[in-house]
Amino acid sequence: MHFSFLSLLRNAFSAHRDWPAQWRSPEPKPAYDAVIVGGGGHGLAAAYYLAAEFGIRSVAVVEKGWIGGGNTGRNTTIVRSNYLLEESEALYDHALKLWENLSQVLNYNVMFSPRGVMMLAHTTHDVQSFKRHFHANRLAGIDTEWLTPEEARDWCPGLNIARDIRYPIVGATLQKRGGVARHDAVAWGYARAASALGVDIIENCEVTGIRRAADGSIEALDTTRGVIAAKKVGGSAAGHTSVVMDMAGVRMPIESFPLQALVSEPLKPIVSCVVMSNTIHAYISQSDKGDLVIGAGTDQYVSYSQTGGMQITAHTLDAICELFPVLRRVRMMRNWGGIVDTTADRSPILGTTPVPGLYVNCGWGTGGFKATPGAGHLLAATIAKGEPHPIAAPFSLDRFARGRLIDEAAAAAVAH
Amino acid sequence: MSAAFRTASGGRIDRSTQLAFTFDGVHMTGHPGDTLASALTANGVRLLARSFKYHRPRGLVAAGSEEPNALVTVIRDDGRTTPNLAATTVELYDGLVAVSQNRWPSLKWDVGALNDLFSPIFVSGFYYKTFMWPRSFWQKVYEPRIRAAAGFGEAPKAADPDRYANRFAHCDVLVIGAGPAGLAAARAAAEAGARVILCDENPELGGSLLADPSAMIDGEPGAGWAASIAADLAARETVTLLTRTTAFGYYQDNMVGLIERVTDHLADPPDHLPRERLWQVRAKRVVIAAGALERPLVFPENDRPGIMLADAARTFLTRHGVAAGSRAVVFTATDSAYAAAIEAKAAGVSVALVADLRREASPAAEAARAAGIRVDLATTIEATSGGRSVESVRLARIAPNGSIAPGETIACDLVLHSAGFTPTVHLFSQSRGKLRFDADRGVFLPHEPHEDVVCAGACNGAETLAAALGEGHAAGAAAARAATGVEVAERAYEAEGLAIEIGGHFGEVPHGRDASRVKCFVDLQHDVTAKDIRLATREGFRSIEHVKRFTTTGMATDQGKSSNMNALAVAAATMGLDVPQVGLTTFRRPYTPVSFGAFAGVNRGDLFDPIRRTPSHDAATALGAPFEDVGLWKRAWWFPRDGEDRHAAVARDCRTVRETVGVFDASTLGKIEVVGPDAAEFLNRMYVNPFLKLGVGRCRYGILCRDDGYVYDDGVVGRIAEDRFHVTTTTGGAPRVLAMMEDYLQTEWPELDVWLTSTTEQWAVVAVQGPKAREVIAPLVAGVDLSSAAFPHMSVADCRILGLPGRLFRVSFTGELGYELNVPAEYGAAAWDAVLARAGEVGGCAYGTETMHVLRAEKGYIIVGQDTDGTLTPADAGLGWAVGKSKPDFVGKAGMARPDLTGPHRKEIVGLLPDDPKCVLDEGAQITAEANPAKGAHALGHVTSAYWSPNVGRGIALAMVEGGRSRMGAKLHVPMPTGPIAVTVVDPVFWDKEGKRLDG
Amino acid sequence: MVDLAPPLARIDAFAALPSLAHGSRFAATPVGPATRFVFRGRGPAVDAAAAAFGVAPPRDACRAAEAAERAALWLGPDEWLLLAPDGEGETIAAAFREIDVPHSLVDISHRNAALTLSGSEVTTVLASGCPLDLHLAAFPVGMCTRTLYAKAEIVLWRRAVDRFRLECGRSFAPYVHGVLVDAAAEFAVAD
Amino acid sequence: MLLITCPYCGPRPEIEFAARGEAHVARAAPDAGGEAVAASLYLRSNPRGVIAERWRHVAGCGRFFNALRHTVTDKFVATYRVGEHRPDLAAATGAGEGTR
Ligand SMILES: Cc1cc2nc3c(=O)[nH]c(=O)nc-3n(C[C@H](O)[C@H](O)[C@H](O)COP(=O)(O)OP(=O)(O)OC[C@H]3O[C@@H](n4cnc5c(N)ncnc54)[C@H](O)[C@@H]3O)c2cc1C
Ligand SMILES: NC(=O)c1ccc[n+]([C@@H]2O[C@H](COP(=O)([O-])OP(=O)(O)OC[C@H]3O[C@@H](n4cnc5c(N)ncnc54)[C@H](O)[C@@H]3O)[C@@H](O)[C@H]2O)c1
Ligand SMILES: Cc1cc2nc3c(=O)[nH]c(=O)nc-3n(C[C@H](O)[C@H](O)[C@H](O)COP(=O)(O)O)c2cc1C
Ligand SMILES: [Zn+2]
Repeated sequence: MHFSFLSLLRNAFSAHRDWPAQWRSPEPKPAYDAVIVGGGGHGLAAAYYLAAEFGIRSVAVVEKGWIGGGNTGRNTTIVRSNYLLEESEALYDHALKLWENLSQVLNYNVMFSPRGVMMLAHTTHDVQSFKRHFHANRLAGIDTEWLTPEEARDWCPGLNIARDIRYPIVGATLQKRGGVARHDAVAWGYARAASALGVDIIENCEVTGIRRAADGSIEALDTTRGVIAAKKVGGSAAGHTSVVMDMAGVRMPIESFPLQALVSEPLKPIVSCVVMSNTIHAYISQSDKGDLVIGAGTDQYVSYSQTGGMQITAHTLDAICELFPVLRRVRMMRNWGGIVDTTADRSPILGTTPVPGLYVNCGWGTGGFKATPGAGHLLAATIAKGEPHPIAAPFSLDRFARGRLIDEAAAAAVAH
Repeated sequence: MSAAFRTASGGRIDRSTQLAFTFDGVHMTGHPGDTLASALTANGVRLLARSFKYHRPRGLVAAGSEEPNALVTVIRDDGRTTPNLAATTVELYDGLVAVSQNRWPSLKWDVGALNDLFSPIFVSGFYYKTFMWPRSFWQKVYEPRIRAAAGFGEAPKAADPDRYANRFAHCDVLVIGAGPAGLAAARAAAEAGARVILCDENPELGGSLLADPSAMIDGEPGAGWAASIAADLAARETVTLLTRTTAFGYYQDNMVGLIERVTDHLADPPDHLPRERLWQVRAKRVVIAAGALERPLVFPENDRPGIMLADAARTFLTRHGVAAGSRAVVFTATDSAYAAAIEAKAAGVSVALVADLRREASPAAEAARAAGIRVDLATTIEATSGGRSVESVRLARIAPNGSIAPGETIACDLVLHSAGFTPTVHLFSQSRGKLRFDADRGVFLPHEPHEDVVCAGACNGAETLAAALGEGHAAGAAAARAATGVEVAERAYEAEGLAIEIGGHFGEVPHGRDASRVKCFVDLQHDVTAKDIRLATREGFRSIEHVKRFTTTGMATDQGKSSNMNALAVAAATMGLDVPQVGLTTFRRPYTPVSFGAFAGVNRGDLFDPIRRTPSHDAATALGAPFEDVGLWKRAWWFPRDGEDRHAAVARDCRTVRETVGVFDASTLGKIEVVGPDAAEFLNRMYVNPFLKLGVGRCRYGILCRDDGYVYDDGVVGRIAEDRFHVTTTTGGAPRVLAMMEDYLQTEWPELDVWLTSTTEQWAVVAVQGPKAREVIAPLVAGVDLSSAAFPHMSVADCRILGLPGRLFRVSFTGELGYELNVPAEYGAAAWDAVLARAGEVGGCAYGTETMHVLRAEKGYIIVGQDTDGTLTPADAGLGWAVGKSKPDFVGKAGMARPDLTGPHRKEIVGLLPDDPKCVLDEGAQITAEANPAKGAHALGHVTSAYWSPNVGRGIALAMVEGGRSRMGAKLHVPMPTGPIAVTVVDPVFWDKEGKRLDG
Repeated sequence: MVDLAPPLARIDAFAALPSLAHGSRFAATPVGPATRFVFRGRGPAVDAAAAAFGVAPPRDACRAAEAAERAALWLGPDEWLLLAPDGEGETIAAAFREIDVPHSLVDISHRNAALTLSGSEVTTVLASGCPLDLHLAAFPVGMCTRTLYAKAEIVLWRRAVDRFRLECGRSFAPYVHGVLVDAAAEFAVAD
Repeated sequence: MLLITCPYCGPRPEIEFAARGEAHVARAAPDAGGEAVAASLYLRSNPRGVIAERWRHVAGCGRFFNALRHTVTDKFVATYRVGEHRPDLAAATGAGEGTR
């Protein structure tokens, strides 16, 4: 059923009794042309684009829990594309362009809200690094502006721009096209659209083994819901990538860390855009519902526990209170963790693997929500064509051995 | 307003003292021992809030921290304004000012209530289906309105001036909750001599005993027993009692976060006390005795003010001396609510009837009948009426076959309801303990612990007081035994009092209304109804996690404390599944909300991060220098003289250094003393440079890579003796370089006889640079021949400086003749003054980091982290000469040999000269082959450093450029918003290319 | 050499800060100038150090040994902090020069600054920023260790039931002092 | 905040420690080539299970040491000094749990 105000109104008269399930929940078929492992935003998007754009309709997404229950459902939803390196600019701006029409394309309001992403500079080094972003982005046609502290405060009232604080704000970049989106809706919207095109979305189905044919290529998946044969498999399991890829004998340059986030109680509008500070480690935005959505840092050790230490939360909130001293009395309502898959250069891995027919999309670490439509699209293209999409090509698995790292963090100490 | 609903006697309030307060500007009074909720109730105020989505009028539901509706803002002043406080948790103090939230223009007349009219459209998740066209309207029209309507309280207008404290604590046994179970546990553990911490979120210890006049323990009234146990515990040195303290988070390895509200209950908080204190408790064992929470019944229109939990009404009555209404209907699914009915009647509230969902009369029902209360069995409520208060309910009779017959309408101003109790398993679940489903009672109970924790009392399923006490004692004794090895004797408590019923009814009650249209609220704060939950499952949201996120049930400030089990039951029933098949959503911290300020604690203002200052800091301040943050350090930036701006000051200083002499504080550079017979071998393996042959008294510029082959840090290394080196690092890099060296030493080469000691702070370092440097320092230094022959560039010597044991380097980061005087840091300020005075005599000056940057850039000296960025090899940085290629191994050797780390495409550091000599490039600006590159054109590199060079007399720059060194003389372009700037690639040395000036 | 009169001023990082004393409940007193060395070595070097220094570096983890105003604090299995009165540096260094087994001795007299913390509430104040259990049973008199106080690394040495010595890097002194002032504020008011 | 047993100092709070990644990863030989360098620098077992990892008691004795820890429960199974052999897991846990 098409979603619109009219259909909503029509259904109001029948007390909403007639809405169908947003996506089908079929039993797994014995075989598919392509199976995506992982029903996060990336995996669902990949399935959607395989069907919608590349004409591959025998597709399943297998998800060990409920779709969107991984990092897609637990991230701070910051979307931006003002990365530093050309490879990353191309990648994230590809995604950002898809975000801009996503609600209409999917016929699902994913509440993409380009309210601006502001990144604060506190030191001379920050200024140098942010100016580098500013110039690089301008060259790439990405809308990054440089703001004085006063302009930053005008754009986001409440920001503490006093000069005599420990780390005064000395400037900021702003990407107005950046913003936030409703994370759950992204997963659901892709699932609904993909399902409508014939993609099977199979929840509560954990991949437990990967079978390879005599020639080494992909043959089938062992799952908790039986064996599923697949001509091609796309691994898109985020934090669990090492575990899944290990089933195919592929060792990954990845470590999984807990990353925490928290929300405050709902408040009337107070933080008008996304504010990030890498120097003092905090990022904050306000959701449509009114709660402040705040990202913390990763814990220091590998973990699959989806929790983390209090010191991490405390460190984030002290930074938030420095940026917004009016928020000290505001309270944390819920705090959770996700498992982020990080690579050595903090850039994703998207492409082929040594196993024929096995493709991988991972390593998005603390910043892959913003890439969701783009990553899904590029993974779909790569699976469909059997070779990396040009935008994805630099993000190959073999870049580590060659030394062609795409190291945003080293280049600028900037994440997210 | 008079306190018309205050009972004549009873309660734990101090009736002799009146406290004045206002709510939405209306003046009222209450007593010590009141909460804002009880005081408002006493004054007959029942409309306290508006709901989130439909702005429906709302009153109190609960008496404790689980309250979903009654959120208020408490105002002391602009900075001390606290939004979203549950009125049930706000202790009354004289002069308290509270206001309602989320309403306009007033709580009574709220325009937002129009939303309720659109509620047939505004069902859960409706926003995913609409607001998509026209596209631009989402951002411009729809979203701003949604945002303005959403949210509850407003954040304060001014910064919060209050202090927040932190306390790390350790104990053998932490007991959470001080009801009968918790008190018995703490007592048992304390008797074993264990170090005990007992916390409770309430101002008084006793938990449910405080609201149960019928409780008798060992012959003593329950509240009195609680008081005497509390007194006994308080008298013990090994016990810490914390009231107003919520255990909010269970972290790994038995670390529990507590939040203590120290002053919020005081009318005039004294300055010396923090507002709140965060406790980080590491306990050997934890006993959770958090009790149970009453669950609301889910019936049509169950959200009107005056419809509240039976146990809450009891608490208001017995604890605060407040009758929540004058004519009550009690609606129950268990025996638990009968006590409320009987007590209310005894207090003079007329009780119209008890409607019991069950068919059979229980002894409790008989007792109520005996007390003269009408009891209707197999009866449900299927409608309520009223605006700002409930006015009537319509009963319906449930026939044995399940059919519903409408019954009479009963006027009332109070509906007390109870579905039964849910054990408070939040913290146990947070601790990652596994729950089990008790199918008989329909609740989840603590099962397999993950941490060293036990649960006792109602949170563990105990229903009677005796059971709670018994479990508490056993848990306390077991915890103490495990933590200390001491046995505690068994103890049998004689106890009677109110029992609660764990379990009861779950989900929507039977009623005769159209279930697809009538509003039976499950999550009151978020306006989530049973039909919303059914809609979610219909739309395919079958996981309870999906149901939660689609409907937002359980996502409000109460985190579904009283609603989650009902939501789960509705979802399970709709899908025809058993409750355990559907499962619970994850319990997350915090148990109740915790202020940001409490986490931040002392980490604010100047104490946000340590501020490290060098010994010359005060002197620089006196000279008017601004400071630059470098790592944790403050470094003098430039030294302005009479009214000079930055540019003028830097230009003058740059010239002075080259013409005469300048004095610079280099104390922040990291210093490591590397000592031992294998010191040279160690450095030889760490650095890319060879070190074995460095002579004693000589220095070398060293480059440190990581094993990936990229430049990590740099610095001068001086050989003090055969077995002793003085290593310097960058300011920001000091700690990580030392850590990295320790890593290799301890884990790769433990066989080496060498040790590392940080001496960064041992030495204050005064750099003296310029042609007159020798002249300046000569009279200050003894024990070293300063002649170039005896002490050439890159020399080091221990000597006496200003009469102190010092270490003199002849090094230069300016290209001029230069020395660095290391003196013991406690004399650093004096040494700085003395050297600066000497320099002043020959026309020298002090200079700061900005001048240092210009001078080094004139010489093409790079700054690691500015001109390099973690992606450059030594060769890229123009430092290939330094790499000891014949060394068998060094850190980074294998890494830098990878195919893509060599070759013509690498970025290399070069100099740039803008065609316009007056132009100073922007640091970070991109470099392109074409003047007007197309959008998305490839950048060849970027400007890493750019300054006005007063000595060269033009703008100069350093840059990372692809294949840079092969482009010498090439014209490139720096596209700027104002237009392209043409530049020429040049050698990065702009000044004294032959390096003659190093000799003075 | 220039004539150095008057002698150069010597500034102890804690002495330069306002004094902090709340009666018998809490006081923080600057230790003032002192001789400090980091001694590192293993096995025979440790025995030799005992002879050279006059106090045997403890082999037990987190323990200090003391004699005649000199103390050796265990900081790690091959690392000790040697403390002595101001002015004894040269003598000690000379004695260690006689040791012919590999070891390292580095003068850090000026690297650190120290406070004596005392009073009935001393552990309460320290617990505001120190994550260790300071209960006498867990942190007895004579125990010493490197640890944290808020965001500063410190060395903490218990000298008596209610007396500690705290050492930190000299540039951290104002920070440590500031956190102590904040934590002790509660005890500024008499009971 | 984890409680970590330093093999030298005993149980201490996590904030005194720095985690330093997987243990028992050999440095690549100087002429090992790109694949070996990448394996040594980047490839990690990242198990969902027991991991051998390196820690340093920075704000304590300063020592590096190794630990076995379960990455799902976050519970330490053992800590041991540099140079000591990785403890036998079956012996350490009483169960024969694999690393993955
Ligand atoms: C706290 C936090 C904050 C963040 N903030 C931001 C931010 O502001 N902006 C941003 O851009 N990014 C952010 N991120 C990162 C972002 O969330 C992720 O990069 C992104 O969501 C990854 O999407 P995904 O679809 O690849 O992974 P997921 O959503 O994690 O999906 C992977 C799915 O694979 C499933 N799976 C795993 N193993 C198996 C198996 N064996 N069989 C079947 N299924 C399996 C999982 O259950 C999961 O659902 C944040 C992450 C966290 C944790
Ligand atoms: N609501 C009730 O639980 C209730 C009502 C009537 C009678 N009773 C009787 O009391 C017995 C139960 O006694 P009990 O001791 O198990 O429960 P209790 O309710 O008497 O005490 C629990 C205490 O823990 C506190 N608490 C809960 N979570 C907390 C947290 N996170 N941090 C700090 N404090 C927290 C509560 O505020 C309460 O004071 C029952 O068996 C029954 O006989 C209980
Ligand atoms: C952007 C965003 C906003 C959220 N807002 C809320 C909220 O308002 N209330 C709430 O209880 N949880 C909120 N959550 C947290 C979720 O309830 C949940 O904790 C998170 O999805 C992780 O799942 P888990 O806690 O079930 O593991 C939010 C999460 C995200 C990512
Ligand atoms: Zn240790």
